[in-house]
Amino acid sequence: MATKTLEKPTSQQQEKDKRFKILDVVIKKNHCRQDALIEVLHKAQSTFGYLEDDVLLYIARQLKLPPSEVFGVATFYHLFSLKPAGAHSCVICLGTACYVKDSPRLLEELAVSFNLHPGETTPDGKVSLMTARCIGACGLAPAAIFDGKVCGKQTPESVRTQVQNWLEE
Amino acid sequence: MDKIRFATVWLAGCSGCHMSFLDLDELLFDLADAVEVVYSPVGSDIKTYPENVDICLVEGAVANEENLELALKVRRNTKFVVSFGDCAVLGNVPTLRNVLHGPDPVLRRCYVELSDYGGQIPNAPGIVPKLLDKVQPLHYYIDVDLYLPGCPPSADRIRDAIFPLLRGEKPVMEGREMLKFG
Amino acid sequence: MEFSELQRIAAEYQAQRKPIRIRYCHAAGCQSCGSLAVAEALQREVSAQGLTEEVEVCPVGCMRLCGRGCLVDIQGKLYERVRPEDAPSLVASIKDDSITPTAPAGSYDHPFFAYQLPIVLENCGKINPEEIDEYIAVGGYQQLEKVLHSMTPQEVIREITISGLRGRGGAGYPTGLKWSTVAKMPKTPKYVVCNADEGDPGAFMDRSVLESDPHRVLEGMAIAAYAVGANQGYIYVRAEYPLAISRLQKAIQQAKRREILGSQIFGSTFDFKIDIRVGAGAFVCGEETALMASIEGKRGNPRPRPPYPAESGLWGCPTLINNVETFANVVPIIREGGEWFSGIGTATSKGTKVFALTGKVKNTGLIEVPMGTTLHRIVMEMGEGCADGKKVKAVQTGGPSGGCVPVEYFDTPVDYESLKSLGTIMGSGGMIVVDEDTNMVGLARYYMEFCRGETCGKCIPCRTGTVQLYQMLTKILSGEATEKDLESLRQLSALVKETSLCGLGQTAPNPVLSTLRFFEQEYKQLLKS
Amino acid sequence: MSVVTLKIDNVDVAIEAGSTILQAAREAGIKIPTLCYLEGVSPVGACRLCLVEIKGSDRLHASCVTPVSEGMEVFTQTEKLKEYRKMLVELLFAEGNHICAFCVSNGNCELQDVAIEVGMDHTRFNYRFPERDVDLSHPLFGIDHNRCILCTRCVRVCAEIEGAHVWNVAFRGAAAKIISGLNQPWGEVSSCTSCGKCVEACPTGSIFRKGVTTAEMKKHPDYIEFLHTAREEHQWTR
Repeated sequence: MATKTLEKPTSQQQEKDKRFKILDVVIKKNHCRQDALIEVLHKAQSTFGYLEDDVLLYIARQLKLPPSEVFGVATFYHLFSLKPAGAHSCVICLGTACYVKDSPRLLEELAVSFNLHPGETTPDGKVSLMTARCIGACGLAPAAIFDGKVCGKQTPESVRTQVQNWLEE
Repeated sequence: MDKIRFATVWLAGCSGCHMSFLDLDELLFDLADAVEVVYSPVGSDIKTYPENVDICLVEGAVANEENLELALKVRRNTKFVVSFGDCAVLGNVPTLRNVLHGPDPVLRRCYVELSDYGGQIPNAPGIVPKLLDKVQPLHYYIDVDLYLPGCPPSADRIRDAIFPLLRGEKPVMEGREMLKFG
Repeated sequence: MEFSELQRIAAEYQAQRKPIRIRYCHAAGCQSCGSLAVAEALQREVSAQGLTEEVEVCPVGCMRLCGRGCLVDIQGKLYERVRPEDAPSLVASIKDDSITPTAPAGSYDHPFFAYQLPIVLENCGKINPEEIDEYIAVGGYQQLEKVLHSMTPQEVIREITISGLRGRGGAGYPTGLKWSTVAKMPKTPKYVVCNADEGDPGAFMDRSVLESDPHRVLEGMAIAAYAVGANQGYIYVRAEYPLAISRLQKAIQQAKRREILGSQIFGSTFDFKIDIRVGAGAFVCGEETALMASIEGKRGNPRPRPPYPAESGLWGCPTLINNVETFANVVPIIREGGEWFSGIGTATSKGTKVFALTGKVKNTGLIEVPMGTTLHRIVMEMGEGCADGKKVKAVQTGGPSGGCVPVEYFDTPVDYESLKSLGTIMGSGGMIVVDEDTNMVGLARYYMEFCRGETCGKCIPCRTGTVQLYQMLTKILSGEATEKDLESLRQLSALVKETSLCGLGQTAPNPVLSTLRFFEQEYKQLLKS
Repeated sequence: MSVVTLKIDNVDVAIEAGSTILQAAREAGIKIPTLCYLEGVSPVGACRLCLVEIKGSDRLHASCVTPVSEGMEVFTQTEKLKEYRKMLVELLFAEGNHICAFCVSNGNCELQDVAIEVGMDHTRFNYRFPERDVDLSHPLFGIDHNRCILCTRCVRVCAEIEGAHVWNVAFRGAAAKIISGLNQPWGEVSSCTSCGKCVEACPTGSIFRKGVTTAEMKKHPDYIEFLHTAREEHQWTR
């Protein structure tokens, strides 16, 4: 278990880090309401890329919530990550329509070709692989999301090519 | 009438259950009257598990290939198998190694990391049985006819479980006296 | 805002329209097939061919045949799989009949469309979802206006009750009864919540409705709020639907600007505000008590019911929770009357149901059919069976909470009760067709893997049972299992079903029980002899 | 105050309206097993051991959260319920690493007691052998996650009675875990008052007082009830 610093971020640090200000805007917009925790975490995730301890602690202070509660909520939801993500993201949909159209084979391909498994990032930090429960693009199964763009009717080859291109960037 | 062919087996356990069995003290005479001990680390010199055993108490979890082989043989050759003590019933202490992910880290920890100098993992073929990937309770591998928990089961509990068996009755396994683990 | 104002907006909007319209789908499915590039090419071509005066290229919502995107409609002619390079011939064909467009022509006479009865989807694929005036131009918000000025809340509830509408989220609870329960609660404030956390894998009806006709959901919610006496609404949308979220945001903003949401709506005393809450990736949040916990910013743990949300929901206040499709049914019911609605469908299931037809079926997409339509018609006629000549084996309804219906039972009319008697559920409307190649034990394990990953972990049977069930299914699939394991599978399934705290756990074993019921042979074949 | 009458296992019981079936059963001396229930903190209905059958309902109901109603007929010991309870306890044993033999709470453990009560002699399910840690960073207490059954009694007692909010559940499903603070070592959580209520509330040997060894840890969950009642009734002696 890693030791964690509990000092309140100093005003200097916050000035340096404009991102906390972005967070403040959302917090203020929600009038520091505790039920806005998930909204604030969404903002934090998109602003910082992932949820570091100091960010969670900052949110806990601003919303006047116990840190244990903030951590509990942040780890309940799949979309919040406590680890930094890769420069590119590849999400393979594992919804039922995709499943019956062989989406597990897409994952196998990435595991075999790049030793990349769901939830992992390549060692060079370039590509993160994730899975989705269903992205609602069932008509185009099997589907994947490359850097936020939904792409339908994928094959092991098409997915491999996409990841290969990113790795060679 | 032929005597009941009775056996006890010691797999991956501390032998505490067998010690508790010996705590039957003078009842051992009654037992001896009723049964013929055909295999037991504490009651017989026979080295191979015989055929046509009526009742067998199996102490310990299944941790290595030798344990597994013996357990399977016990099942084949025995009418009524008793899972004897927490290690056989639950896995208990021997299963602590399971969280280390497989036998290699366990052996390394044991024989190399904790050795004072020149540690090495024993590997003589045919002498040191291979560890199974995971330690499992007895019923993971074979069907069990009666579970007798306890670490160890007290002599009284052993008495209340096996003497009905000798009379051909199923013991009543209920309540704190008969069922408490640990 | 008054009624005359609505009419003026509608008239002005109509007057601005050009006589010839090229409609292209810009819902998520077609967008991912590049519909935006197609639209650009079409627009370019319209200018190049000098038709800007009379032809306009209109973005519209879902055109339903999602598997053949991009879909484009030119004056009632449907084109499939349109690519940007098809634009010149498509535009040219408007003026010159002799030109055959390069894109494949589709047909609205095809059974896929012909058997549909669009009530919920009546505007989908017809109007631009990002433009409130288009919604108003097709009569939008008139029902809200009517309700506020000429109906009492009780009358609204009566109309909904007469219609026989049942919850479209899956369980089929009578909507009128739910509304009247909330309306009768003395405690205030009250809340109206729209459950748009469409989590069933293989279902995308709600997403399509939100992306194609968001205002209809807002109007339905506002009518509901008036009926039950709520002034605040929440739409809980899953974060996986970014396009639906942005369209809802836009719709709410536009409605506020038009003073259709806010204070004293249509000059009445009724105030209503809607906020969006975005989920963060948790299937269990589709369960109403978990959803409410999530709206309150907490872990999405379900809690025991009673008390039901109608009595004690958000922040302990009476809360009406309905699903997207349920709210989308409100406007036509108010417009045409409850009697009209109850004339559609079967004795116990009224109206239509939207299904997402996917999997190993030739025509994938969104369909809306009257309740009581047979599975045969849906899968074999509208969907035309499997694409590659394979035999259809079964259809899975209700997602991870549902079960499969084998092809022998395809003459079953689809309604709440018939599906239940077959051991599955209506669910939210996902229909996944599987063919003869699909291993049903593997499918059951797929769903168990899903539930194992989605259980919140609060109650023992669901948290630990789903893991054990998954392991048992894996053992069976690996060929290591015996008859005894099959028995354990049944026992544990019964335990998880009967003892779990919430709907997720209570229905998690359904795919196992259902495949065991209809495809036991497939399990038996995998057993060790 | 109105009173309702109901039948529990064919015994007539009269109790204040608004009470739960569990309260009614306890008042009538009928024992229903529980694990997550703790008098003095809010019920969560999570362990499902207290499920009962109610005549006229095809569902099972958690008695700790189901209010009594007039004329209700409750059955607490049907064959089905007994079998389900046994399976639930077996599932718990298979889930964690419960090794009674050297547990501080051996002999004073509610999980062990419940196992005896439901007649569990082994578990039919495969053991999961999860890798879990032990946190001994607190100067007075320790938490061994191997023995945790996620009943959340510690979470609730810390939040609702002590008001310190040290504990919560993090992650979800099979990965769910009790955490302190920001998933920090317990000893570093500044809001912990070292009051020890979580120690008393914990039904197993998961949270314990340092310095105790096998079978030495005695727990007093009724202490929580006492604190709760004391506050309500201003009676500060037991």
